[in-house]
Amino acid sequence: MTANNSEMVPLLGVEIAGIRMKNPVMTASGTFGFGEAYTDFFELSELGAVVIKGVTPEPRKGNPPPRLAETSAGMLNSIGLENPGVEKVLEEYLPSLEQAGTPVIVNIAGSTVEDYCLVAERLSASEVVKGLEVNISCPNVKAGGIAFGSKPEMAAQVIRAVKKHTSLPLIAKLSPNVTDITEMALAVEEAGASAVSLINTLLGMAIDVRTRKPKLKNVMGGLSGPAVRPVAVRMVWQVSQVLKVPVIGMGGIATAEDALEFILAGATAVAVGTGQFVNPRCCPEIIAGIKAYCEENEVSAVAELVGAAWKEEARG
Amino acid sequence: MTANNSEMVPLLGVEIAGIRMKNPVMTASGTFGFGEAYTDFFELSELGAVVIKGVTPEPRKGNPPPRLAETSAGMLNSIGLENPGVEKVLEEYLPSLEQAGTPVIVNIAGSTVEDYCLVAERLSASEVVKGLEVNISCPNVKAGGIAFGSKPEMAAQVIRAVKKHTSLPLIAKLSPNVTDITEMALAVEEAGASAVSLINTLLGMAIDVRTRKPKLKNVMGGLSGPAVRPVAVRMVWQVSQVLKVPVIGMGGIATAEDALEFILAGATAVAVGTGQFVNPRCCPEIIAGIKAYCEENEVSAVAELVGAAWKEEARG
Amino acid sequence: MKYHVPQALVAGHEQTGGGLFFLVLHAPEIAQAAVPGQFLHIRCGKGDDPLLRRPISICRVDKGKGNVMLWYQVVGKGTSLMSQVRQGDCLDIVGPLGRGFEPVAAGKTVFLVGGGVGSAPLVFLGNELAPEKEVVALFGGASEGMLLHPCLTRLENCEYATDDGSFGYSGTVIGLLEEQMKSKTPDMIYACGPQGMLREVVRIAEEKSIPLQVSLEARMACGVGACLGCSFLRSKKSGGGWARVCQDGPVFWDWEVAWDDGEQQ
Amino acid sequence: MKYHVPQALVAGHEQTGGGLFFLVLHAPEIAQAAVPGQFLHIRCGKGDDPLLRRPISICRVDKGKGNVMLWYQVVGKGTSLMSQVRQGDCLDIVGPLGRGFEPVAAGKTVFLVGGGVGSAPLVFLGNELAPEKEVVALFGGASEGMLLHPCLTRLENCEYATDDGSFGYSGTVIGLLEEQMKSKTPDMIYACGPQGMLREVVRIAEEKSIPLQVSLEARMACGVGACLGCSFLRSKKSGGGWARVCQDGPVFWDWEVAWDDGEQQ
Ligand SMILES: Cc1cc2nc3c(=O)[nH]c(=O)nc-3n(C[C@H](O)[C@H](O)[C@H](O)COP(=O)(O)OP(=O)(O)OC[C@H]3O[C@@H](n4cnc5c(N)ncnc54)[C@H](O)[C@@H]3O)c2cc1C
Ligand SMILES: Cc1cc2nc3c(=O)[nH]c(=O)nc-3n(C[C@H](O)[C@H](O)[C@H](O)COP(=O)(O)OP(=O)(O)OC[C@H]3O[C@@H](n4cnc5c(N)ncnc54)[C@H](O)[C@@H]3O)c2cc1C
Ligand SMILES: Cc1cc2nc3c(=O)[nH]c(=O)nc-3n(C[C@H](O)[C@H](O)[C@H](O)COP(=O)(O)O)c2cc1C
Ligand SMILES: Cc1cc2nc3c(=O)[nH]c(=O)nc-3n(C[C@H](O)[C@H](O)[C@H](O)COP(=O)(O)O)c2cc1C
Ligand code: FES
Ligand code: FES
Repeated sequence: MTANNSEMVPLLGVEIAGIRMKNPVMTASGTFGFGEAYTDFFELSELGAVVIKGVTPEPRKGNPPPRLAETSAGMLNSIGLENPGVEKVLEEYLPSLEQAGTPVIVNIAGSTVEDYCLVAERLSASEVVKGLEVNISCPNVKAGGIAFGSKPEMAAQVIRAVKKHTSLPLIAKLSPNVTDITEMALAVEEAGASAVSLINTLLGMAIDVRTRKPKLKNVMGGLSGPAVRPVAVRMVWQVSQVLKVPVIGMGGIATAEDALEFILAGATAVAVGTGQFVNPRCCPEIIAGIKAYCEENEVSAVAELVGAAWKEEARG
Repeated sequence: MTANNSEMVPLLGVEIAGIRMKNPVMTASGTFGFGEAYTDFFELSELGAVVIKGVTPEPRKGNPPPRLAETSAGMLNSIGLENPGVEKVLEEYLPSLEQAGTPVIVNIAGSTVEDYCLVAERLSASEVVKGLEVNISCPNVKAGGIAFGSKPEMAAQVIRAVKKHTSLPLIAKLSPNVTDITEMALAVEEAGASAVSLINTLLGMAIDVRTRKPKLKNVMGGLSGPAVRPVAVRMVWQVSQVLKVPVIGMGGIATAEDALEFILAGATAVAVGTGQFVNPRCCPEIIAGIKAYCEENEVSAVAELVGAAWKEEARG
Repeated sequence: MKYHVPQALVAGHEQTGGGLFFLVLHAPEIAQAAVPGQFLHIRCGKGDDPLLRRPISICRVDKGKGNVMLWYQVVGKGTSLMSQVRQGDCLDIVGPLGRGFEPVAAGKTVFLVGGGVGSAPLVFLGNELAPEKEVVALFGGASEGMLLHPCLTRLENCEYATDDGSFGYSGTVIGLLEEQMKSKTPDMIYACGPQGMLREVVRIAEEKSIPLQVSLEARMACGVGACLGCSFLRSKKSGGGWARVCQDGPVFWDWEVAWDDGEQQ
Repeated sequence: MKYHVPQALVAGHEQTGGGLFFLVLHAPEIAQAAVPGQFLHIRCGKGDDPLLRRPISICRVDKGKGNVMLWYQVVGKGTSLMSQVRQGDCLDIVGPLGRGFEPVAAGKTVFLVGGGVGSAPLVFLGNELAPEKEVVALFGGASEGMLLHPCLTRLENCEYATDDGSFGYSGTVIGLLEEQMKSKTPDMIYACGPQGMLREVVRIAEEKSIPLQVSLEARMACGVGACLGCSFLRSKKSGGGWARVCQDGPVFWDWEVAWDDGEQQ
């Protein structure tokens, strides 16, 4: 049922860290390549923003195969930040994104604080890049990632250092593998992050009972997909109530209903990762579904829905 | 293919905290009532052990409904330790378990250290009880549970205190909602736990986009079922390599293959929770499946499989 | 005795109206053991999603043929998958579960008040009571297509109400009940349907001091009393505390339920 | 161009032997665009489990009817669900994906060496090459029931090998290949099948300096080059580093693959 007595078109636009997005749907880093993989299925310009694969100073080979295992309603990956390095990304990939028609956000990673700073500084030279998502939560690299992501002081230290090397807005991408996610979020906000992304993958593993070996060559990997959604929604709910900066929600989003669940829990924008693998038209379908929901429920702007579930809860 | 040149019958028995079990399959606390619910489907005596619902000093009403929500390959519960209190359990439920033909383990809980001690002391009076599983990880009670489960010192404190009030073996049931599960496990081992149970539920939530309210009246709840299995296997893998005491593995076990995954990861025994709801004959089928696996692979005792995956890994 | 039948043959499956299906399962032990008000717990998919079984009331049994019949509505993932099984397929079921309706102690006339698919368990009950009692079935639905045809209910004395007036009494089944009560006062009422409807029936039964049993619904995990997930609050009169819909119910006396407690949803 | 066809009609589905199925899907755009060696990415279930699509090579196309044909083996959850779809049902598919076989530059004689269901993509290739080349198909299987019948391959010149000798050459397809090579040396070999078999073909092709292309397999998530999950190591000769089976392959020249790297599984 559309509101048939009005011609209202809901406003889907949101703003994250000063980045204007025409709708709240972005891609999750590492699941969309450098923006080229899904162009046969929809236009990049339909997206709220595009977030590309994690970039490090030098090229990284990543982990040996097998790098994937399927689990119940989820998947494990141990890609290990394979990427061609920041210089090649600047030369080869970013120019082609100039005409994307949507803000480009680059996910950055490293093994040391210096790595992060270096990548951030180099990327700031590009006109194309509108924001940096600082991945302090990759479960698949031994040094760096996971340690930065599990200690509030270290997370804050990365954000503070990177901030000195760029004027681009910083989005801190947090790991869910912590006792208290709000503590982590408050630490990076305090350190100057303009937004937080929640959640990166849960640390998991699977064993092949036939071979008696881990299914991933790297033993452990990151769990993503619908299986993790309840954990992600919970963290967005917790964090969005204590932060002043906006939250980007992700983890198992595959439908408009899933996306709305995150928005109602407090996410200003959402990102789609594993869902994209299952349905290559996942993002445009979610955008259309959010619009339809707003129309049906006479919501004039999607921004009104952000955190509506806990705002309601607080009212009693 | 059964090894047709031998008449070998694999030994399924294991020992946990001095408790002899005829096979490694037990029930997960809170998913099997007080042992009465599934008697039409199989005999309790078929089980390695039966673990009954969490018991507190006084009767507890639990949380208001709705207490359940289904998620992708998982479920959220917010039962909140509803139970009739230790006295009634002693009078009404334990006597009928005397003839169970399998060791009875009681899960104990409380809001204060004294609560745990009191329940432990009272239960020690029963001949029927062979061990106590100390639930320091319930996500569904505000005081107690979760705090004890997320700080190593507090977890250790509970175990140490309870140990003074009982000579029954103590199994510490740990929460997965922590940054470093090995730290928690080492703390309770050091404090005197004879085994650890891994994992209790992951803290999660779900929102109904129609009503814009959390699906659980209690807002957050515990995520269980196949969705969490990769996280549970990972924790069993990590913990079993650093502890001297045995690990009981649980989290999403529904088939013999799942159970074997945990055993290969380092669990000496396994427990079945949510899987039981889906298939009421889950436990006996798992036991039969483990036996068949041993026969097919000429494994003479299931104990040989415990941690085989990391032992192999260590060999190279 | 509860049975797990991992491969119950689908002996028949037909659509009775928009989104409503009548399903015939071959499960002789369950058909033998079932009493009206009990339900089956059904695994709708093959993988881990949807994970949990779905409770569906038994609508009729044919003990001779060993068949159990269900009438259900497609409302989500599980029931939608269920609607896709075909004659000759199998379904994994557990049952019969729960406490059924209690027989009428005294009196001759019984009213069955069913809203939507809530009529399903009352059909079974009506068929059992019919030889001895005067059974008046009052079934309501949104429109004609949402009602279960007499050739499937096998009930002789059945009045229908539709919200849109497309069949029978024009209005809700509560309107129909009030209408009928003008001419006849039953000795007992059995009701099943949406919460709002049940509350109305409770009000009417209380006014006239007619004994009433209702069949309740709740989200379930185990369906056998093990998980305490399906609890609702008992009335003070019945001792307070929680009751499990799956094991202590789904059928309760109206006075057992704390209808107006704030903690109840 | 890649297409997402959420509702491709199942125009035919038959079992060709133990656990093997031949599936005909109506998807005109894909049938038009596909080249031999490419694959479809198929959603096997309806819920979130199994979650990921399954890659299956295109075995034949009928551009006129707009049909794409697959030959697949039931090995687990996904393929088992797939085997249950019936004519008239729909499947959610994406395709055609990947880099197909490259045409033979020179020479007349082409050998296709297929092990088990690995024969599937070679059937498509053989049909495309047949008008111009002399195509000799060598397909192996465990027993007669595991082979694809000529009435489905539509290949004229096809030799079979079975491990149990129940049909054709008694032994592996490698044995059959060596046998055939005694009388004839192909100008090009295309191979698909288990890793062990492929290594043998590589050895033979290298010995005789015959150009060889192989179709590889890997667990996939995206199937379109986005996730870097299906990587394998390139040979030093081809520049080293990782290649993606889904996008850079599944077809590679034998010399592009680092067959013996320790990091490769
Ligand atoms: C004892 C009992 C007997 C029942 N008998 C019948 C019957 O005879 N015929 C019939 O059509 N239905 C019956 N139901 C309701 C039926 O169980 C639900 O419609 C079904 O579980 C929905 O599953 P789904 O996957 O299709 O929907 P979901 O996708 O799980 O949910 C869709 C919507 O239905 C609601 N819902 C889901 N499960 C339940 C539930 N167990 N109770 C109440 N609401 C629910 C959800 O909150 C949601 O709004 C009965 C329920 C109970 C508890
Ligand atoms: C490019 C490509 C083309 C293929 N073409 C065909 C074909 O034409 N016919 C056919 O029958 N099969 C083909 N396969 C293999 C097919 O994809 C797998 O058999 C299928 O994905 C198994 O899914 P499942 O859910 O049934 O098994 P699962 O339950 O997922 O696994 C069962 C077993 O199969 C293995 N397996 C699963 N997926 C793959 C995979 N993608 N590659 C290798 N092993 C796997 C698992 O490790 C496990 O041992 C192809 C694979 C690729 C990569
Ligand atoms: C294959 C794969 C690769 C990923 N690579 C990255 C990455 O490079 N940087 C990053 O911050 N997150 C990465 N992620 C995490 C996702 O961006 C996302 O946070 C996570 O997968 C949860 O969302 P989902 O359930 O929608 O996939 C990766 C996830 C997957 C599945
Ligand atoms: C409904 C329900 C109630 C539970 N109650 C308890 C409890 O009382 N004490 C406890 O230690 N764990 C409790 N648990 C956790 C389980 O024992 C188990 O650790 C968890 O569910 C993971 O296993 P599973 O995925 O097999 O269910 C409960 C779980 C469920 C689903
Ligand atoms: S559903 Fe488990 S107690 Fe009722
Ligand atoms: S499967 Fe994703 S890159 Fe190949």
